[in-house]
Amino acid sequence: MAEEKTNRFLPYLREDRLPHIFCPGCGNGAVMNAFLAAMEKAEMDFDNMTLVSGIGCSSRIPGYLKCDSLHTTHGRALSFATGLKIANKDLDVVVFSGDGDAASIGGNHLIHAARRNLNITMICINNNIYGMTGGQVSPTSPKGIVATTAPYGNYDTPFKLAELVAGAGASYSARWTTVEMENLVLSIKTALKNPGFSFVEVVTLCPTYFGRKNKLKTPTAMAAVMKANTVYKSAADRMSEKELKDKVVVGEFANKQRDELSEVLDKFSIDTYGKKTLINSAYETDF
Amino acid sequence: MRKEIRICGFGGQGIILAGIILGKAASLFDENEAVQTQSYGPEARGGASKCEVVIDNKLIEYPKVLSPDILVAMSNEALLKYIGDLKDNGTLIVDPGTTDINEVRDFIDEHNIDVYEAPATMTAINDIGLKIVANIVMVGAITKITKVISKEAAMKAIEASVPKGTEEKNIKAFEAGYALAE
Amino acid sequence: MSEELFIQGNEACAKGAIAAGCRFFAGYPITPSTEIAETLARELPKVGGSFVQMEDEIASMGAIIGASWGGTKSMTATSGPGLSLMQENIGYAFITETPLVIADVQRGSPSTAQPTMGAQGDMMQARWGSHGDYEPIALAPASVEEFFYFTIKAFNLAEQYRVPVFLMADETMGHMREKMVIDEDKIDIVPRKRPELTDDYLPFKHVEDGTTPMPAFGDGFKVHITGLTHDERGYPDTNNPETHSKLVTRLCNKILNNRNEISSVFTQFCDDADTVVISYGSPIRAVIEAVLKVRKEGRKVGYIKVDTPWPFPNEQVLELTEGAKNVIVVEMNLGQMYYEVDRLLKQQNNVHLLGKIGGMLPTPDEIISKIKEVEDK
Amino acid sequence: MIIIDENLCKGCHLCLFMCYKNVYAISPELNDKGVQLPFVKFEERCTKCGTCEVACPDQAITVDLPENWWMKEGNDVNFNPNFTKGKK
Repeated sequence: MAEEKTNRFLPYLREDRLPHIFCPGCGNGAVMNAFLAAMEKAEMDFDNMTLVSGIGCSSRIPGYLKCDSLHTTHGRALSFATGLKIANKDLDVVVFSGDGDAASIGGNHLIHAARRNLNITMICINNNIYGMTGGQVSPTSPKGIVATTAPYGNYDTPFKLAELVAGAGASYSARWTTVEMENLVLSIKTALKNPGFSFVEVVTLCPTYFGRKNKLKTPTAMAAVMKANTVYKSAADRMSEKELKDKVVVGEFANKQRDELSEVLDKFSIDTYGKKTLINSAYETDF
Repeated sequence: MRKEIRICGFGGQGIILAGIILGKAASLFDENEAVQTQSYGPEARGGASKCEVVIDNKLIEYPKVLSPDILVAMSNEALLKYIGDLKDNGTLIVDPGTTDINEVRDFIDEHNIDVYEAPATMTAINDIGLKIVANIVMVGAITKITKVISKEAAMKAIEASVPKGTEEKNIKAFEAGYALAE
Repeated sequence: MSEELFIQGNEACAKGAIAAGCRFFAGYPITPSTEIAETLARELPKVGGSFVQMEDEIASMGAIIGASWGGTKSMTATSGPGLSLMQENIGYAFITETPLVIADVQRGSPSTAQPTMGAQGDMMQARWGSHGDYEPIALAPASVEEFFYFTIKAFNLAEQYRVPVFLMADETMGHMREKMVIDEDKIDIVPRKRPELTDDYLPFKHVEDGTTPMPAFGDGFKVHITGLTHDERGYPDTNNPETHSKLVTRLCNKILNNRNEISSVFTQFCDDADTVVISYGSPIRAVIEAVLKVRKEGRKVGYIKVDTPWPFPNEQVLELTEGAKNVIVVEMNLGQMYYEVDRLLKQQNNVHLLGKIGGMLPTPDEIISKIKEVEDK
Repeated sequence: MIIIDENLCKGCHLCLFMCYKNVYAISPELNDKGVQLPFVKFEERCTKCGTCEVACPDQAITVDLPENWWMKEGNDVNFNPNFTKGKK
């Protein structure tokens, strides 16, 4: 062969920072690929993408992608993204977040972003545990699992994030897992194209902390268990609560467009100012 | 000529707007300086409301009222609360419809206070047909009695402060108040 | 062209923000700062800007950082409790060198305390509120007109030094109405510098005066902004002691090395003064009244009005108090800037505090009796 | 042709799990990072679906074919034939 083939995702990555810090088998890298594949499929302009993330393993993803990115404080990524998107309504803003980041410390921002329906795509990588700080129980940890802060088993009931966000008013909300890439890619593509707040929860593997504590020692063992526990929403609707115990229900939970905030703001501006809101006005002096 | 004015009553009577009109008239339309400050409780209606204006012909440094030269009371509670701060030989303007002057008669006699009764609320209801313009009626009375602001400035300030479309009614209220103190 | 208005301090702040080029506001209602948000909600759409009411102060702070990187001058307004919530993201703005303005209309504190009363209890929170070492800029307006011009100055300093700037007003200042004159000739706007898109552009370069031009997202620079310790490229480098000390030292030095340029005072009668009264914000108005009165009685008293509590105008204050025996700090707390003055001056003067809490301005009489107490001791 | 980047692979073996046709196998030897690398044992089975490429968390797999399912324009349902949607 004349030319050397390279991985198709590498041109999008900051290659000087690879290999990334994710553990072997961690779903974050796969979600990153899925996002890039979805972006290609949606025919989006990668140069116009801006990524925002909070704190956690998954929040390191924007640091590896070669575009403008904001790695912010714990749980607050959505509020930064809100300001960014409103300040420059032409940007395509994508938020990467973990389950602890989005649902625990950032839970309030999550439901309010869904309510506001600003055109942001959020990919929430749910590994059911706090990875970066060493395996503590998270608000999506299933009941009964063992974590460093739940040594006798988790006694709390987990959040169902995709359902929660759909209930809060997001115009698109879905849940998939990293063991079936096809649906995930298509769902992220739909989310990117959806004009409004779009939420994709990706249930993923944390072999290092979740697996080790819960007798699933290898990534493949975890993946096998996850695949066996995956239930489609259409099937889950006909199943009893008992049957659904320990199952991951995948599918779309909301897909209904409504008024989008940045367009509403632009409309105000046109009505009172005559044109759309200013972009990059900080560099101007003439007002 | 530093003049300290305190207007007090219930929240919702438009006490603060009355003070803003005095300040605006003095500083923008007369050749004076004015500072208006206020205090209010957490309740939006019915609580105590107090608005203070300092008018001077030179730059005002200290913005607050320490002991007013002019006290305007539009509720009995406020009258009893603030009468004690009034300067000797000061001016007291009350709305007899909402206050009882007899309760403070001793203070008035002792400190030689000039008392004026301006039935602003009744005038607003009977002459204008709108209870809410009582504050503007009172501004008319204050203008006439104290002369801290000129009549022309007061009318310009009212036109610049009240909601669009209500100027005429408010000017009528001001004239009614101005006439009260003849 | 000039315009005369009789408006509230908070409205003047909002007008100043618009004149300075602020086109984004995110905030959360809190007494006594709310009028700033209300005015901007009304005015921003008329000038091509956006207003958004966030779910809390943490989100407000995040949103304005995001908007600033989106290429828009942005601000928020709050009071003590809100400022407490914002602190983590304020630290983020410092380490990522994000220009923005935070108007803090202070109220009785700590906690919810006195929402409708004035105080100056947040001065040290503005200085040390977030964790770690950083050097903030804070301006303290003392009249409605100053609130307008200081807001413009705050935006200019923020852009010039790529730093968050605090506007430390108080309830009296925010709700007081007086005449202000907007003179368009006096308005000078510092725009953000746009960097050139070259291969060797570094968003956090260690440059001479400490600030590198800042790109906006979408300009093609593909910058990575992180709150982690980062190298000149913006990439995290958390375990390298040298990277961290170089970064944080530069962040502090860009303010400290320009202290004399940033800080400013206004002063009268200090040349011959035995006693110098130092104050900032609205209490200075009582101080001026008091000083004018005691000078008529023949006492040699001067005053210093500190316009920029942070960075504290060390040199100016040292110089102006050189001949004085006593220094009195007047403020609406139980001693915050007093410690800064005491730290600076205790070798050369006796430093006294007149701290008043409870929500009312110190009165000229209280200041006069303090001056007499100190001088006649 | 399938290329595995030995520098990027961390040895999670998810490619083995994800592959519908069991193309991969695990090498018995450790490389210099202590990783048991996967290798392509049955290339003739490969349907070029590209799932392993997306699923590899470390961007270590390159499937050298342009007609992967994700490359086909405007055809969202061009999945791997073994992949069944919505069925239990």
